[in-house]
Amino acid sequence: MFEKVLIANRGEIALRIIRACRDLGIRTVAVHSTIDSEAMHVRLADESVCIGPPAPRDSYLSMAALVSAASVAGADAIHPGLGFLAENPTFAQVVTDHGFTFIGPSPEHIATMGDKIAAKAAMSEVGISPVPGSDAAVEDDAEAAQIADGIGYPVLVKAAAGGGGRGMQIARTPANLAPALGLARREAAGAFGDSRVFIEKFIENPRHIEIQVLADSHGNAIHLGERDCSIQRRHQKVVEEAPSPALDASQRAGIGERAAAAVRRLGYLGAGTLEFLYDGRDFHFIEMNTRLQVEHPVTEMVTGVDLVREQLTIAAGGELPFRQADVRFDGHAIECRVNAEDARTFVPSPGRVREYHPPGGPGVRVDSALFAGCIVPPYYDSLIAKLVVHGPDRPTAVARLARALDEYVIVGIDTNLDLHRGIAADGDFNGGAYDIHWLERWMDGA
Amino acid sequence: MFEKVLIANRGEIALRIIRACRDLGIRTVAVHSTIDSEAMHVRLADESVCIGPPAPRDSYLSMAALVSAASVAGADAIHPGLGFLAENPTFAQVVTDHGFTFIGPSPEHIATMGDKIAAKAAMSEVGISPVPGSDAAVEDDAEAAQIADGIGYPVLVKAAAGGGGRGMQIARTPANLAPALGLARREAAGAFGDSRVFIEKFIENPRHIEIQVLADSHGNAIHLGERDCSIQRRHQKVVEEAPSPALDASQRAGIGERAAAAVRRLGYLGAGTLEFLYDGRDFHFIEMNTRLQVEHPVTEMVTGVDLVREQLTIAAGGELPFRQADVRFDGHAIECRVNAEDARTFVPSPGRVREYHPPGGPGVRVDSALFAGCIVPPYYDSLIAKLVVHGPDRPTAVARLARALDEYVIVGIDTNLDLHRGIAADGDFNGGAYDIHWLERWMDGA
Amino acid sequence: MSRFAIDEDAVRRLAGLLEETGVGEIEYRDGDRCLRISARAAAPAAPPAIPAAAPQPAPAADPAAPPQQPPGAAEGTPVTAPIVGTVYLQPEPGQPAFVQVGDRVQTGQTLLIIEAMKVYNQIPAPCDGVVRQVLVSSGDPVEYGETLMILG
Amino acid sequence: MSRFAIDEDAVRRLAGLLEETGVGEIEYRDGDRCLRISARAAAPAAPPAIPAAAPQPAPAADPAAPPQQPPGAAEGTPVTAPIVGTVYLQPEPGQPAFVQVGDRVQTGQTLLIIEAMKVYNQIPAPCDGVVRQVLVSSGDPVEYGETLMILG
Repeated sequence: MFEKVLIANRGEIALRIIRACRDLGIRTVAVHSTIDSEAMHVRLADESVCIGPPAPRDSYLSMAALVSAASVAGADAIHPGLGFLAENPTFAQVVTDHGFTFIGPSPEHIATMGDKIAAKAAMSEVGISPVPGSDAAVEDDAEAAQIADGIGYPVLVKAAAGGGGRGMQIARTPANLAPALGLARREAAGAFGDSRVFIEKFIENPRHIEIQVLADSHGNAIHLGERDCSIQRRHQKVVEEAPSPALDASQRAGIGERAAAAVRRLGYLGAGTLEFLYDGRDFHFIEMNTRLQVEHPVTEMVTGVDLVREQLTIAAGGELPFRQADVRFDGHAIECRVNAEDARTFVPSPGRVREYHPPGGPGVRVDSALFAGCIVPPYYDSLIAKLVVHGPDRPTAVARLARALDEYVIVGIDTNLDLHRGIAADGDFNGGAYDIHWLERWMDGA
Repeated sequence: MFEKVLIANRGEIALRIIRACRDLGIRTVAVHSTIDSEAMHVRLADESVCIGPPAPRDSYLSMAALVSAASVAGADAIHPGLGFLAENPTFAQVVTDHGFTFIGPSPEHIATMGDKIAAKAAMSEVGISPVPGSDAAVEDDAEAAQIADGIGYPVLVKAAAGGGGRGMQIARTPANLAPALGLARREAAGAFGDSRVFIEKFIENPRHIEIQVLADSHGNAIHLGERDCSIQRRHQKVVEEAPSPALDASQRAGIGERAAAAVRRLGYLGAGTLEFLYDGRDFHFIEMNTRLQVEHPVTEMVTGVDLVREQLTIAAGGELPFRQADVRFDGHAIECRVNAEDARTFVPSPGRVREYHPPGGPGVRVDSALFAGCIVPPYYDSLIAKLVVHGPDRPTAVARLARALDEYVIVGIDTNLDLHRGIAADGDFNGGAYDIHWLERWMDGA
Repeated sequence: MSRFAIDEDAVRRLAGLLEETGVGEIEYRDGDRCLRISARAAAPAAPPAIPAAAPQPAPAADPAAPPQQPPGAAEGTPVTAPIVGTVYLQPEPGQPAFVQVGDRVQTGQTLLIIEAMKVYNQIPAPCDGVVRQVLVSSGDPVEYGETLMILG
Repeated sequence: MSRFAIDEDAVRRLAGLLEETGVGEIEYRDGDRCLRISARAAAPAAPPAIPAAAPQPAPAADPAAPPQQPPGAAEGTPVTAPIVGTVYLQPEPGQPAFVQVGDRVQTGQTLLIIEAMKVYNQIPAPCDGVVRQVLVSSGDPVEYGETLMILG
């Protein structure tokens, strides 16, 4: 196992990784920008290195600063966390080239999965069906029309380099296709510097179901079941749960085993997530994330598996300490993403946290780098805490969620805790009856 | 199920019960003395009633005030928590006589188990062997000598009405017996107003092992395994864990099933704990607690059973929702009792908590009524928080304990967090090698 | 330019009046002269916000109304509940109340009854005086320490 | 425009009165002149103790020494590290240092090198001056923002 790991991240995810390292007796090196010098991840690490000014480009996104920090601290591995450089294949390569272990998959797998078209092709080869559509970027409008006719309207025009909902346009009829292509290309060029677009079947009211996989270097690849992340706003996940209210054990085993088999055939290493749109019958692959997910704790709560610990074990060349048959799904877990933002307008709300009191008691886990008196800087993601609850069944988990949300006190900055309280009290949510458009409809109606 | 439950207690245990009620949708009534009017259990209950001045005798121990509060609040049941009136059979009777449900066993069972001699007799009848010794109070020194000769020295002379280590004397040889009897009688008369004493075999270096049982009114009685509470100081438990490092699954099943069968034969109702001294071969019954235990969370963490929820279910006449065969023991849990006291001198340290930051992350549960700015009054128990950790195995649980203890911040009052940090780092503790005298030896040597 | 002619005595007197009256600001204007005195802002002594921000108990149902001092309570002697229970102003239903507003009462005279656990506890006047206010009605639940009447 | 004619004595007297009376503000107006004196806001509340009480990182190993201002740093111009890395005071081992204490340097002149990711970054003097202090040695790891030298 590693002696010392540098965590190339900040906030709650840096803390999460520090905790896993401490549980394994691994020394930790936190990196921080000048504004984060008092942050919790700095306080709880064994060592810390200031790597630059607040702007992410000059600190948490600076490969030179991160690798140099690892050198001077004498770390033997770098965990990228999530966000920042976690899915940057160049970073994974640079880390490796400088003699450190990158805690994540190979640069090649990161690169393949980072390109939506390449990812779909790679997954098709290993038995995972993507959303029906073009196999590659569409060259011209005529080819696009032919493909759209083949899969049937409505269709979605998407940027090959896309993400976060940008460069995405719906064409409901043939007449709308040409304008949709033009708009998507323009958005894609502006947002990603890459105007390539492709076409997919538009699935009307799907759920977002994703499968967590783990694969080691000894040929073991397993799945840890699904997470239902359908409660989204503008393609941003807000609430996640496991298991999905829409799946039964045999559906879980079916898609899970296909996902595990796929990563095994790919020779993938580490933790990963295959994301699907589920139309109530079929799972349509949309993308694979080659890193830890924000919502990984719900999987940890129902399986008892510490995903960060397993990432470390795998990266160190170890073998997964369990097999698929050992994985049990126990009870129900729900996570709320607590953001520093206005609960209604979603305007970010950085500032000083004056009072902080997290909830406690049975079935409650809080992952947060907040403390009374800390600063939430305006430079970074607005996610400030993850409230995760577990119960023997979904109704108990939902009741615990409502209870824990009522106990949570964050004073000094605006948060979306009230949005979560509203969701937890909602009848549709209590019934598990939602799709990826539910939250936006609910907010329009509220 | 009940509509509204009054919680006749304060502090973290009141909060624990409020949380279970909220999870079940039951309204809660907190009671409080004047000094507790801002306490967390008051804040988180649906309603609250001030029942008297700070002195426990006039508030939390006042049956009239508690029953009257239940009347004016319109509660249908009273949960006594632990400590205060939780094991007072008169209170259970008064509550019932006034038309409320007492959330606990019958007054008769409470009374029987409250008398150490009667408890041993009752348990003997249902197949649980007490520590060898006199079946009843010893009348005179000659009878005592005869009994002591029969069981063999060393022997322990104990007060029939005893508890907390008072009225207890060791006689290592026949010559010491008469003085030990005299001292124990005098202590017992002074402490309990009852000079009756009995004789037990003194077991040299046992572990304190206790079995958690649950019994409903439909004839179901099950056990939830053991807790090892050997880490004690002056007969006060300090750290508890489940499972015990000294037992294997077949020993667990053996003593557990005997305990469950015993309470089934007794017709016992609710949650209870049978305490044993374990000499490495035999389990010697010492007493039964007819209430929730401080250390109940370790059992909850390894079984996933919410003990307070089941107490409520059983008291409402419901059936346990699982059978013995459904109970699984999963991983390892450890609890630290965090007290407001000097870590070395154990002098209580009431006062205002200026800063409070509980630990978080995977496998960590905190049950505490503290918050930044709250008052720890000098009138009540010094237990202010329970830190409970869970992991897939004991080494992981111990690592998480150390990690969580390092994250815990309580400023403004002294606490025994440093004592716990010392224990968590100790080699004997890490090896699970300790008995009920270990902590005192360790502290003498430290 | 002429110098300010500071009337120190006027400042001191206004400051004294500010203190005495407890107001926040006094502005004194006389022709084109004006003197304004403001109270110092209270020390921030921010009480911990957690309490205020923590979920508050639902508006207490009748049974659990928090003890409150009525307006003007400072002017008389409050009679507070020595035990939680239910108030009765009459010895028995249909009979007249023990006392009414305006009655002169003597120390030890029963003012009302609090029933707790089926026991009727007579609550005596703590001093001689006149009943200024009756703050509870028969059947009201009261907490320990809640003000029941004001004697003056 | 004419200059302000400040009546210092009037200010002092009102400030004395403010202190003496304990009020928050005095405004004195006389014709078109006005003098207003306010009390200073109470000292800010103590900084939260959590930071200080939270488990501190273990005494940073050499690599991670926190950036510190040396005593007397305020007296000169600090030269800080623009990047985390390893310091070298000489162009190559065995050669003399770029500069030594007492040397006069010109803006832009190389003072030392920081190696980061195998790249040797020359750190130039930010201003003309004399090297007052050299706070690092060859081979020392430095953080972003850490003070390397003081020019005076």
